[in-house]
Amino acid sequence: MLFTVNKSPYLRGNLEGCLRLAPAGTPLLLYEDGVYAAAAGTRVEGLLRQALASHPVYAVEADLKARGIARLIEGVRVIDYAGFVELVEQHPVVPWL
Amino acid sequence: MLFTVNKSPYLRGNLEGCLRLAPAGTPLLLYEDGVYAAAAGTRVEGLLRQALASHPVYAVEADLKARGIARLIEGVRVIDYAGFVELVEQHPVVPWL
Amino acid sequence: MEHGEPRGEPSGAPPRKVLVLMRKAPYGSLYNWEGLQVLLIMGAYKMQGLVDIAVAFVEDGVFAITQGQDPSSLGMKAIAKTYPALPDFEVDRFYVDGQSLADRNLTLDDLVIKPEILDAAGMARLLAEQDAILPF
Amino acid sequence: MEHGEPRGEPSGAPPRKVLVLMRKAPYGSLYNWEGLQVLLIMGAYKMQGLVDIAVAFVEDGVFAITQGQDPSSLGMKAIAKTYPALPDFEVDRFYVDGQSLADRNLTLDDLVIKPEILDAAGMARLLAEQDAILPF
Amino acid sequence: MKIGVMVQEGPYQHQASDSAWEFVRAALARGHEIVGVFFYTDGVYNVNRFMNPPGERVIGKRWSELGAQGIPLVACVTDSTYRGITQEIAVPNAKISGLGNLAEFIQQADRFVTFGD
Amino acid sequence: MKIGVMVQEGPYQHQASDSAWEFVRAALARGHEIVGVFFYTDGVYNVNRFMNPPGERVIGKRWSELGAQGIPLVACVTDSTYRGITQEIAVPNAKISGLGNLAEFIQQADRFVTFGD
Repeated sequence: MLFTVNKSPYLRGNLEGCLRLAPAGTPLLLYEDGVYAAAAGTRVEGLLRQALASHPVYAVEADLKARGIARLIEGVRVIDYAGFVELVEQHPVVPWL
Repeated sequence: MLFTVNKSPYLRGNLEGCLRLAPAGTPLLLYEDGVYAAAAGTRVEGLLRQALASHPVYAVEADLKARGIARLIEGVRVIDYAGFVELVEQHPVVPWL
Repeated sequence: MEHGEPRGEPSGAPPRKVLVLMRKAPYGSLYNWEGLQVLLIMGAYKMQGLVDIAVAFVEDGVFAITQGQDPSSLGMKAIAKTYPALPDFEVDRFYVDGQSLADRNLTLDDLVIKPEILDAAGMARLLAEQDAILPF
Repeated sequence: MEHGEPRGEPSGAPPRKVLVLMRKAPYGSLYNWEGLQVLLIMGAYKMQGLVDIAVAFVEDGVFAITQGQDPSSLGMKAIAKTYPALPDFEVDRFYVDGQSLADRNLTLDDLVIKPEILDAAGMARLLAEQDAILPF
Repeated sequence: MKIGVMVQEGPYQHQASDSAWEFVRAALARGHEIVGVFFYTDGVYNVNRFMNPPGERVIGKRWSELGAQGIPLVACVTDSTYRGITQEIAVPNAKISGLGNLAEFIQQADRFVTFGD
Repeated sequence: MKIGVMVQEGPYQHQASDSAWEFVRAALARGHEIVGVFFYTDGVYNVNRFMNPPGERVIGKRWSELGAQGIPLVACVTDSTYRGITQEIAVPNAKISGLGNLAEFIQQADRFVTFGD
C-alpha cells in the first residue's frame, strides 16, 4: 500500500487520519498541499516525525518548489513524478484525499 | 460579527480556528457540515462546549435534519433560514469557510 | 526502486478486488452520493465475476449510513436509504471503522445497515487486500 | 431578534470597509489567486473613494506570501510575486496573524511583503471593523 | 437592508450554491433587497443553462428564476473564460461580466455574505 | 504495467487535474499503459472544449492531446448531464459515457490512482 496525502496538515486531518491506519513500514507520499507537512520547525513537525519513525515518507519536488519549501525535516525523501510512478508500480494506492 | 462555519469539526480545523479569534459574546453559526459539531456525546463535544461558554451558538435546522442529527448539545439554538437572515441583519458576517 | 512486474491479462484472472472508501460526510458535498453510484455499477460487474466489491466507512464517511436523514427540505436526495438495498445489487460486504463510530457517539443501532466493525489493524488489513481503492 | 435598520444610500456615505481574508494555501487550490484579483479590482474602487481595502493572512493564508515560490514546472502562475506591487494599485494595508506565522516556522523575513503582525485580539479588532469580509 | 452575496462553488458538488439560494430566498421573504449575487471561481458553473439533472433540482434554473425577479446575477467573466462558460450558454437573466460587479455589490450592500467550500 | 486514473475535480480550482496529468505523463514516460482516465463528479468539467484561459495552460486541450495518443478519456455521462457538459462541447478524443467505463478501467488495470480534493 502507498498512502497518498494532498492536504495541508494545519487545516485538515488527512495526515493524522491515515497515520492511524497505515501499518508500520507502509510508504507515505505527500503531494500538492500535503507537502507543507514536510517543512522543518513547524507546529506539525511532531506529526511528521511520528510518521518517519514508522514509514518511509516521500514528498513531490514540483510541489515543494511551487510552495517555496526549502528546509525539510530530515529523512523526508524528495522525488519527482517519475518517482511517484515508481512507488505506484510497487504498491497499490490508498488515496487519503 | 457573526462567524459562520460550514465544515465538519472532525476533518477540518475551521471551528477551532475561528474560536481562537472570535471575541467573547460573538455569535457563531453552524450550517452545512458544520452542524455535526452540535451533536451530543461526540469526541468533539468539548470544542463546542468551549464555544458555548463564550458565544451564542446557532445551528441551521434544515442541515441538522438532512443529516439526521437529533440529540444536540444543550445550549445550541436551532434556527431556520429566516433566523440565519436575522443574524445577518444584526451582524456583519465573517465567513470561516 | 525497481519496476514491479506487470500482471497477466485480466481475462481469466481472479476478480479485481475493489474497495469504495467513504471518508467524507454527505450533503455538504456530493462525494459519497457518487461513491454510492460506483457501488451500484460495481455490483453489476461482480455478477459477471470481473470484480469483487466492498465498501468501508471511515472518519466522516460513517455519517453516510446514519438513520434519520431527511434532506427533503433542502430538495436533495436522501443518501442513507439506498444502502439497505445494496445486497440486491450484489454489494454486501460492508465495513466500518470502530474508532470513527465511537468518536461520533454512534453505534450499530444508529446505522441503516449492519457493517462489520473493524479496529485499526483490521481496517489496515482490509485496505491491504485491495487491487483498487476508490475514495469518496 | 429584531431587524437592523437599513443604512442610507452608499453615495455620499463613507467608504465601505472591505477585508480580503486569506486562509487557504496557494497552488493546491485557486482561492487565494482569486483573492488577489479581488484586491486588484478593489484598489480601483478605493481610488474613487468608494471602498477601503485591506488584506489579512491567517492560517494557511500566510503561505500565499512566502518567498521562494516557483510553480513554473507545474505550468502555474507564481502568486507571491504580485503582492509587492499591490501598493501601486492602492492596496497597502497588509496584516498577518502572528500565531499562524509562528505555527509555520515563518517570520517577516520569510515573506515577500512586510505585513503588520497582529495577535489574536488585534486580528479580532480588524475583523470587527469591516463592512464586508471576503474569504479566500 | 441591502444584502450582497458571493458564491464560490459550482452546483451539486458542494452545498454552497444550495445554501446561498436558501439564504437569498429567506432574505427576500424578510423584505430585504438582494443587490446582487456574484458567482466567482467555480461558482461560474451555476449559470450554465444546460444543466439537466433527471428528477432533481435544476440549480441553474433556480438562479435564473431569482434573476427574473430583478436580482442581478453576475458570473465573473475571467473565471467563465477559463472554464468555458460563455454568455451564449448562460441561463436567462444571468450576465457574464467583470469583477467590478462584485465591487459594486459590496459597495451598495449593508451586509455581504459568501458561500463556498 | 496497466494503470487506470480517476479525476474527481474540475480544472483550475483544485490541483487534482494538474497532478493527474503530470502523473499520466510520467507513467507513459516510464513505459506504462494508461488504460483510461475517468472524469467523475466535477471532474467532468475537464473535457469542456471552450476553456480559454489567456496565457495559461489549457487543461482541456492537454487532456485531448493525451487522448490523441490513444489514451481513453471518459467523462461520466450522469455527472455531465447534471452539469451541462455534452458530447458536442467535449474536447476531441474525450467521450461522455457511463460509469461502466470506470469499472472497465479498474478491471483492466494493475494499479488505479484517484486524484481529487
